Amino acid sequence: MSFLGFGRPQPTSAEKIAAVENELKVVAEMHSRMVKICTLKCIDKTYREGELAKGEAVCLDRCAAKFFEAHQKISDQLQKETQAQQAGRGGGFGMQ
Amino acid sequence: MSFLGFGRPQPTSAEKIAAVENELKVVAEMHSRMVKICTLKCIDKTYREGELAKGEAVCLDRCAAKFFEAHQKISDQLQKETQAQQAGRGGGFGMQ
Amino acid sequence: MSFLGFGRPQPTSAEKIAAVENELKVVAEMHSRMVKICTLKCIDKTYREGELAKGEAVCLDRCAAKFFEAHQKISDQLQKETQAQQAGRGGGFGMQ
Amino acid sequence: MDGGLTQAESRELDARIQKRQVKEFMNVFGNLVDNCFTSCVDDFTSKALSGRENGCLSRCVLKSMTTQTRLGERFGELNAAMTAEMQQKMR
Amino acid sequence: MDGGLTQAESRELDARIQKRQVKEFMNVFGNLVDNCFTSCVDDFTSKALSGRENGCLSRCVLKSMTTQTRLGERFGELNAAMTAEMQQKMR
Amino acid sequence: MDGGLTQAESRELDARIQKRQVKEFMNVFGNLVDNCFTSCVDDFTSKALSGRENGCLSRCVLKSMTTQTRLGERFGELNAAMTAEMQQKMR
Repeated sequence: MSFLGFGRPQPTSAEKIAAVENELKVVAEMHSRMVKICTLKCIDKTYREGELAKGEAVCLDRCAAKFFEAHQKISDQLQKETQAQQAGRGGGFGMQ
Repeated sequence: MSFLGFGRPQPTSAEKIAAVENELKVVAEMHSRMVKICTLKCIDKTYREGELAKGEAVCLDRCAAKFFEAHQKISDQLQKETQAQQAGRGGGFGMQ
Repeated sequence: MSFLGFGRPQPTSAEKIAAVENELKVVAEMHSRMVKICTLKCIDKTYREGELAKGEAVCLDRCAAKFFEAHQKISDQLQKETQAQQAGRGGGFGMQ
Repeated sequence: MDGGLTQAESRELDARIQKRQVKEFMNVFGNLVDNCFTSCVDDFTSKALSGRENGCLSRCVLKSMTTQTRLGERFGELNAAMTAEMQQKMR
Repeated sequence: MDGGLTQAESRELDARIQKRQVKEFMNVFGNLVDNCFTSCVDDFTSKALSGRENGCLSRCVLKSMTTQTRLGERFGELNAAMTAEMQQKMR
Repeated sequence: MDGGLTQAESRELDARIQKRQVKEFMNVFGNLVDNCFTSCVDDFTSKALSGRENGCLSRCVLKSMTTQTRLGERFGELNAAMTAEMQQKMR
């Protein structure tokens, strides 16, 4: 009946359900952050028009691409730095 | 044992409890967003006074009323647009 | 040792687990708010340097100390005001 | 509202409602600390709150409580009106 | 993906997914209201929305929906590409 | 702290704590991405990150990690001091 039981050969169904659920949540949060940030970067706040201007649409596309690229790079860098830190002084990243 | 089982004649108690809980959550979130936004719009950030100025109090009342009106209008519009979209190209609103 | 079970002699294990979990959550949220607010107050947003400047580091330390002091004072004041209000007109603080 | 919940179920519902209220209160408190700290504390040349900062925080707490209460009253009224209107439409 | 879930389990999973979608939609809606209200409503000399504010809100909703749809499409494409790349690496 | 939890219960508690830590880490990571992207990326004339943007993001990640660690240490100290003080008062 355990939950995130690492190192065990067979994940239970509850674990499989939790894993899928968690995956969905991670993706949904990333999506939500991207929408917030790219809206802020690209959309004119006066709302004089109800349609996306051409420039805004292009900006959104590029913002989305850059957001994914940045997300990936930051994720890679964090992993490397954390490994380096752990190899070094045994410290960690986050709340202590 | 299903959860939000639409189209079933008798909701279970778990479903009734979940429905009440969800309703409470929706209302609480709307309240919390309103407090945040109307504080931002109406309250002087220097805090030279501990009491609400007359102007601030009136602003809060009007902000609350406008927030409800906007909330309702936006909700109605979203419903209409979503229906129009679904009737049209079968698309949806939100994350795809 | 009981949690939400007021007036009951023996908390169940589920209650004990919930209490520890809740405590962890409160602390984690306070930590997260502090990081957000002190980063905003102390860190130069141009990121021309990857290392914390001496001034930034000192600012973070002081910001953390002030945040805890403010947190404690506000908590004390809220408790006093709420008690005074309840003794007075029976009103409360929060969502009605 | 509870159409036929057993005693155990309605106790469960009460527990959930109480849990939500605790959560709500923690949110309100957290937002208040954030807002007052952001508005009042800006001097990081010392690690203790100054008299000016303390005064500002105390006034901010007072004003935030009044704001919260006032908006809570308005919210209650407006929500009741909206609910009544929706029930009207549904008939 | 579901390698050997029983029928009851996969129903449970569906229920959770549906619950998450409801939550997601509520978030999107809440953010939309926040953003449009903040951008469009700034006049508190009356308690009813003005014609200008109504127009602004309506255009804001339209634009936000298009934005949401467009970013949703981009997100889907980019996420698929990223997933494919990661699966490539894992082999 | 655990005064009389059975083995199964303390395993359950561990699982919840681990779940919370995963959640915490995801929050920290998400906030870091938000903050660094907002601060460093402002040019939408191309769809790939520029050299300047990449450099800024990389420095931002480094600085955010040091900030996180430093504030984590301060938080631990201050929290311990506060807890000790509260236990003092309770006697």
